[in-house]
Amino acid sequence: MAAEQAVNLVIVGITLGAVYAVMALGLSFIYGITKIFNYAHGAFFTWGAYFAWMLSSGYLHLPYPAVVVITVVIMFFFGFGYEKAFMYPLRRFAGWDITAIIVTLGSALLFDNLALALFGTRAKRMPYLVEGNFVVGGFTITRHEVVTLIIGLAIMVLLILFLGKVRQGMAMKGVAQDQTGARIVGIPINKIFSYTFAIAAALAGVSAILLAPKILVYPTVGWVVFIKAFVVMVFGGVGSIKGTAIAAFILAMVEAFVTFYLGGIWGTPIFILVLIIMLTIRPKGLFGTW
Amino acid sequence: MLEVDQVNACYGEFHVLKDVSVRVSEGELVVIFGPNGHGKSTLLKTICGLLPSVSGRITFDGQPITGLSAEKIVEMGLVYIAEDRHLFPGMTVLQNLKLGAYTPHARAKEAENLEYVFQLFPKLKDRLNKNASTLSGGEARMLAIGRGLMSQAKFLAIDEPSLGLSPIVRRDVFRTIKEINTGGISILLVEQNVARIAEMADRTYLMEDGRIVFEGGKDEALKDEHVREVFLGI
Amino acid sequence: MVVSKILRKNAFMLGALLVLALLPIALRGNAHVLNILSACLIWGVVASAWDLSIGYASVWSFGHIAFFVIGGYTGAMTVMYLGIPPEAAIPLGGVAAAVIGILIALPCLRLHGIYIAMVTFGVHLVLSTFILRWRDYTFGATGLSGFERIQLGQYVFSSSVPFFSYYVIFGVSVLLLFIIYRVINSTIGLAFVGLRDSEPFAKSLGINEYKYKLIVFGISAFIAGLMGALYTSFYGTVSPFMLEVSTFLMVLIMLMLGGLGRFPGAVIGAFVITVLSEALRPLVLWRFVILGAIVITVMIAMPQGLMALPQTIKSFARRVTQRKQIKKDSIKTSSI
Amino acid sequence: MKRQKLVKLIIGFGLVAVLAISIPLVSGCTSPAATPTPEEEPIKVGIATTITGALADDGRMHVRALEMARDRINAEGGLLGRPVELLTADLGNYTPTELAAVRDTLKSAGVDMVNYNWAVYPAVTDYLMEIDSLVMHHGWVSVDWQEWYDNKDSFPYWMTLNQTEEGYGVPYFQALTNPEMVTWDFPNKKAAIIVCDLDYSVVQAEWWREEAERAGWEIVLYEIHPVGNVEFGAQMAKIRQENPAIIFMSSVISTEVIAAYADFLENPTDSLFVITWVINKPEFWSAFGEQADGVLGTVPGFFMVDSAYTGSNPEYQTYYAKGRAIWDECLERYGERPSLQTICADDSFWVWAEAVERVGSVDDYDAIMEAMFDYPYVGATGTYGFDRDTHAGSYQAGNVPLGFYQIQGGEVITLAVGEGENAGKNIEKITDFQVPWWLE
Repeated sequence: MAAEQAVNLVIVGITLGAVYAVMALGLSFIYGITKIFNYAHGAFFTWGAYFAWMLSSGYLHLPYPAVVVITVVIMFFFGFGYEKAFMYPLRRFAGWDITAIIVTLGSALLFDNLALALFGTRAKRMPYLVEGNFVVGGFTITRHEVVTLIIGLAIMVLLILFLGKVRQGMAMKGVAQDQTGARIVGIPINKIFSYTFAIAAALAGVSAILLAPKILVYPTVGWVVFIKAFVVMVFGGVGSIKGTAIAAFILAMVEAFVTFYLGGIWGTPIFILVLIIMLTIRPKGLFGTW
Repeated sequence: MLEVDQVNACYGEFHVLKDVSVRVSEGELVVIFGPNGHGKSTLLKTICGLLPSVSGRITFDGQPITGLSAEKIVEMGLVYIAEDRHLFPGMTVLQNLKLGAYTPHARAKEAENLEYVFQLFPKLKDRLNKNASTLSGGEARMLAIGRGLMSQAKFLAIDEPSLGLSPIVRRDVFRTIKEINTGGISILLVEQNVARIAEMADRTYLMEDGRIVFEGGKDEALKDEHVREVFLGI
Repeated sequence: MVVSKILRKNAFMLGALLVLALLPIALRGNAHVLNILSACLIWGVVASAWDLSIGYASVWSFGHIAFFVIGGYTGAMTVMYLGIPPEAAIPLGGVAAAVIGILIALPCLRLHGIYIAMVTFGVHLVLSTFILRWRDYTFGATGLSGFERIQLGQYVFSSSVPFFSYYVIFGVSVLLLFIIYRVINSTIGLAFVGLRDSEPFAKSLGINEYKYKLIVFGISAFIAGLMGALYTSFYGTVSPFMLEVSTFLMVLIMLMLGGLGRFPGAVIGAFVITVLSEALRPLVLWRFVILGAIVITVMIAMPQGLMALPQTIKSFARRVTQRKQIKKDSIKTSSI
Repeated sequence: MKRQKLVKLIIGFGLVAVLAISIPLVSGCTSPAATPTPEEEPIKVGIATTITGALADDGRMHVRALEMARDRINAEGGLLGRPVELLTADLGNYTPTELAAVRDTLKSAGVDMVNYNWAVYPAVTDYLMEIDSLVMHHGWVSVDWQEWYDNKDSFPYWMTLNQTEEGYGVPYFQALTNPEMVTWDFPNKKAAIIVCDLDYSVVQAEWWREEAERAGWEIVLYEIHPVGNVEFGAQMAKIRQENPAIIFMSSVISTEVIAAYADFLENPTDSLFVITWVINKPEFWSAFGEQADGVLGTVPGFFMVDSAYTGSNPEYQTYYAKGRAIWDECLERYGERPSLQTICADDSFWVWAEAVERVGSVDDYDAIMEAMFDYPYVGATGTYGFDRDTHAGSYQAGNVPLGFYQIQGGEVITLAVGEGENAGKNIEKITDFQVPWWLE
């Protein structure tokens, strides 16, 4: 019996970890490459969830694969447009990175409340990606959790390949490491910035699709995930995919086990305590690079 | 090949470049001297599109490039090699070189250019998979120049290549620059160190307080009294 | 001579102070408006204290709303359980916040930027757990209320006695803003700015980074905590609702809208945001949508914040005239 | 140099002046423009409720009740011949600034009565008392009421419809294990309790738990989670391991209950899923549709939503007729079923309106209250006889019936109604219990 309990908890931890990691990677991407701390990332998640909801159980009732694809595409353009509309105009001035922070704060306020005004406070439910369970030995694992894990890991692998092998990805890494250097070799910074936001928003959309069936869709849902993603990003070290993934799994496991043994109320405090201990040992997170 | 005509530029609220006109013909190696902080680097950055100019005209290969973005200018073959190098510290030497060939134009000739860079700097070939941050000053300088060449450069704008290098390394660097130039790439070089480079230059300019105060052909600079006074203390 | 010089040098601030001092009389004690003004002042001081940390010392603390709430709870609880007179409880709130601030600064000493933000935000996240768990004393989510208020003769310090209370808040705010102003212009302030602008250089001058980090945490947490206690006493209630993201977001927006490191920008930001958010109240659900849109628009139009407005205009004008001058000159020279 | 300072000065003065001018303009929005003649001067009813924030749905349900009541009374010629006017003030997220704004706007508008739902936040009580007009509070949360009770000497004009919170954990457990109501053989005597960290929910859970333990049940999980928590993976892991016969979720926040139930549905155990207050909220059933079938819940007050009352109790028939009328009107007018909030708000309005009619004045608060004490009011949720000490229409599940519900076919069906101290033991059965679909 104890084994089943442990396995269940590990599964909870791993699936949550995969989602946090995807979300944190987006945040880390934006911060690492553009040096903007994007407060609106929670709002990206919220809107990704609302788009998915509108396409699925809300209005259009499309088949799920279509929902996933369309949501990701919408979020990609959402992020792209967001950068073009709100971040790009700021960049004519020196010290724009600080201004950008307040614009992201303002847009978090705007987008959260837009969702509230349009859809109300009432929480919306999203169907699971796939219904049903696998029964392996004595353990029951839901299909949704398996899919979540696969998608999460696939995204991480794809990102590592993208940044390491693909020219555009390497260019992004280049911008992260030295913006002037990137301009010297002819990397179009403005485009890279836009695509960075676009990819990050698409990642937020993916994590919304994966997590929303569990934690619902409501106007402030993004903040719950945003704060966790923030902790994960810092814990793993900004810019390190490996670090983010490990941090996400560690923290999600800690949370699952603490909630189980000590109660849900201690989840956050222990989460933070682990982070502080970690940062005292390694001030730049597990694998901070950028 | 490059014509800078009456260019003015400001750094914040400081008026740095004042009616600067510079000309580089095809295949030439032109050197701009001048004391530190008198606008030489600003001129190169303005030419390469990293800083906007306030007025004036810059043409490259017969096409106006004033106000174009840095990436378009690189695409045309005008490549800037910065004084503080701006390498990608977290990437390997090879990755740095590959990113040098970012523009579509350069990508087509990537293998060819890589070959050329290794031929010029055989040392880089040994360090291919080392992180750029681990290179010594001279190696980093070589990598910066090599990365510039990877951009399929027709024209290099090099900012103080000798800065912070030991005399021996410095000589190596200068020799390589000359070699590149003889290979058919025009070069505009900014330097404080007159004595050595002036011998190699086809033409020289002297810049003081944001203005061009002297222009001369091969070997003329070292004979000019004002230049000698300023730089050699004679 | 000296007096007139001081007057001239601080004309803006003195003028603003005079108007703020006379407003209640002009408004004939309109309770609603006076309470809004009091809220403006309180948030103005909190935002300024926060600015001391973020704007001047460039220590990205995200714990200031937590310090504010800690001050509030300390103030209320010392009055309720220890029987301390409410006047004394208010500075005690500041002391408690400063102690927590310095404690949390310790693990932050070796950290930078966003890592400090996370650790300090940790305090914010954990605080509500402690308040809820310590139910016997804090009454959990219900919050505390009904504790003794400051009383001066027949006047009670409370939002239901707006005229008197406004002047109390005005006095405390002016005093604290003056202290912040002095800190900014003291050697401590200069050290902050030095560390912000060029850490290696500041270190070479013998400025001890750790020491100043502790000082900045201490001072700004003290002021935030004190204002928290004052706020709690003024409104007669404190609860974990204050720790919701919305408060954090609004105060951070006030601070940044005014302009980072541009005293008294944060105060102006607090006035603008508080008044705007009251003015937009009739819009109900669309209120914060519009507020967010205004913030974005203002920042895109004036990226340096409200406080830099005169400067932005001036430098813009200067750049234009400079450009014109350059163009004129080059035409002249080229025609020669 | 001098000119610059002057410019600064002018900008400074200008800025502050603009602010100073804009504030009165803002507050001007709420004050009426013209003064009508005394006989047709409207009676102002203030509504203190949550229009925005996490509890906005409750606020909407609250305001709807009063809008319907206002239109009904105005169509009949008004109250004492004067039209009734509503003034809604938003409690939002209960920040002190918002509370002060509610108080200041309602006070300056000179409302004759303040209608207030509930906040689990006693500070609201403090602020409403300062308005100095009669407060009609429709209850269920003892902290709000307790705050008034502790200060009753300084402010007597507070009336609470229901003060029943502590009563309903015990009868709820009793009803669940009452074979007359729940016709299902419990596979074990284990219960898991998930509690939201709000006093209101914690108190209920404590009473429920005590009663369960008294009846020899084993509590395999007693988990208090932070307010607003939406991740229940770890709790469900434990539940899946223990497989208890009852999962009791004590939370007033619909989002939490929906999230927990959604997680439960992913891999249901052999348990009854039992909730409290949220069962009456359209938020809950609209999120699940048919999937919500089988969930059990309870709400104090006679609240027949989807099922008709077919019993013999004549009092209940009166309640039902009244409740049904509001229900139909709400559905027709707003296209949505009411929640208990709506029905109770309606009752709290008419208690007051009836007393005002009896007295013939809106501002003689003492007389109005005397009228309430003297004449019990028969409403849609029960009969309210106000107590002179507690000022409560029903006290600790006393005279107001308690309803036990199950969602069947996507509708909230009343299984049984009970009353008094043995509300859970001595019940009147209304509808048959259905074994939830996941147990079949």
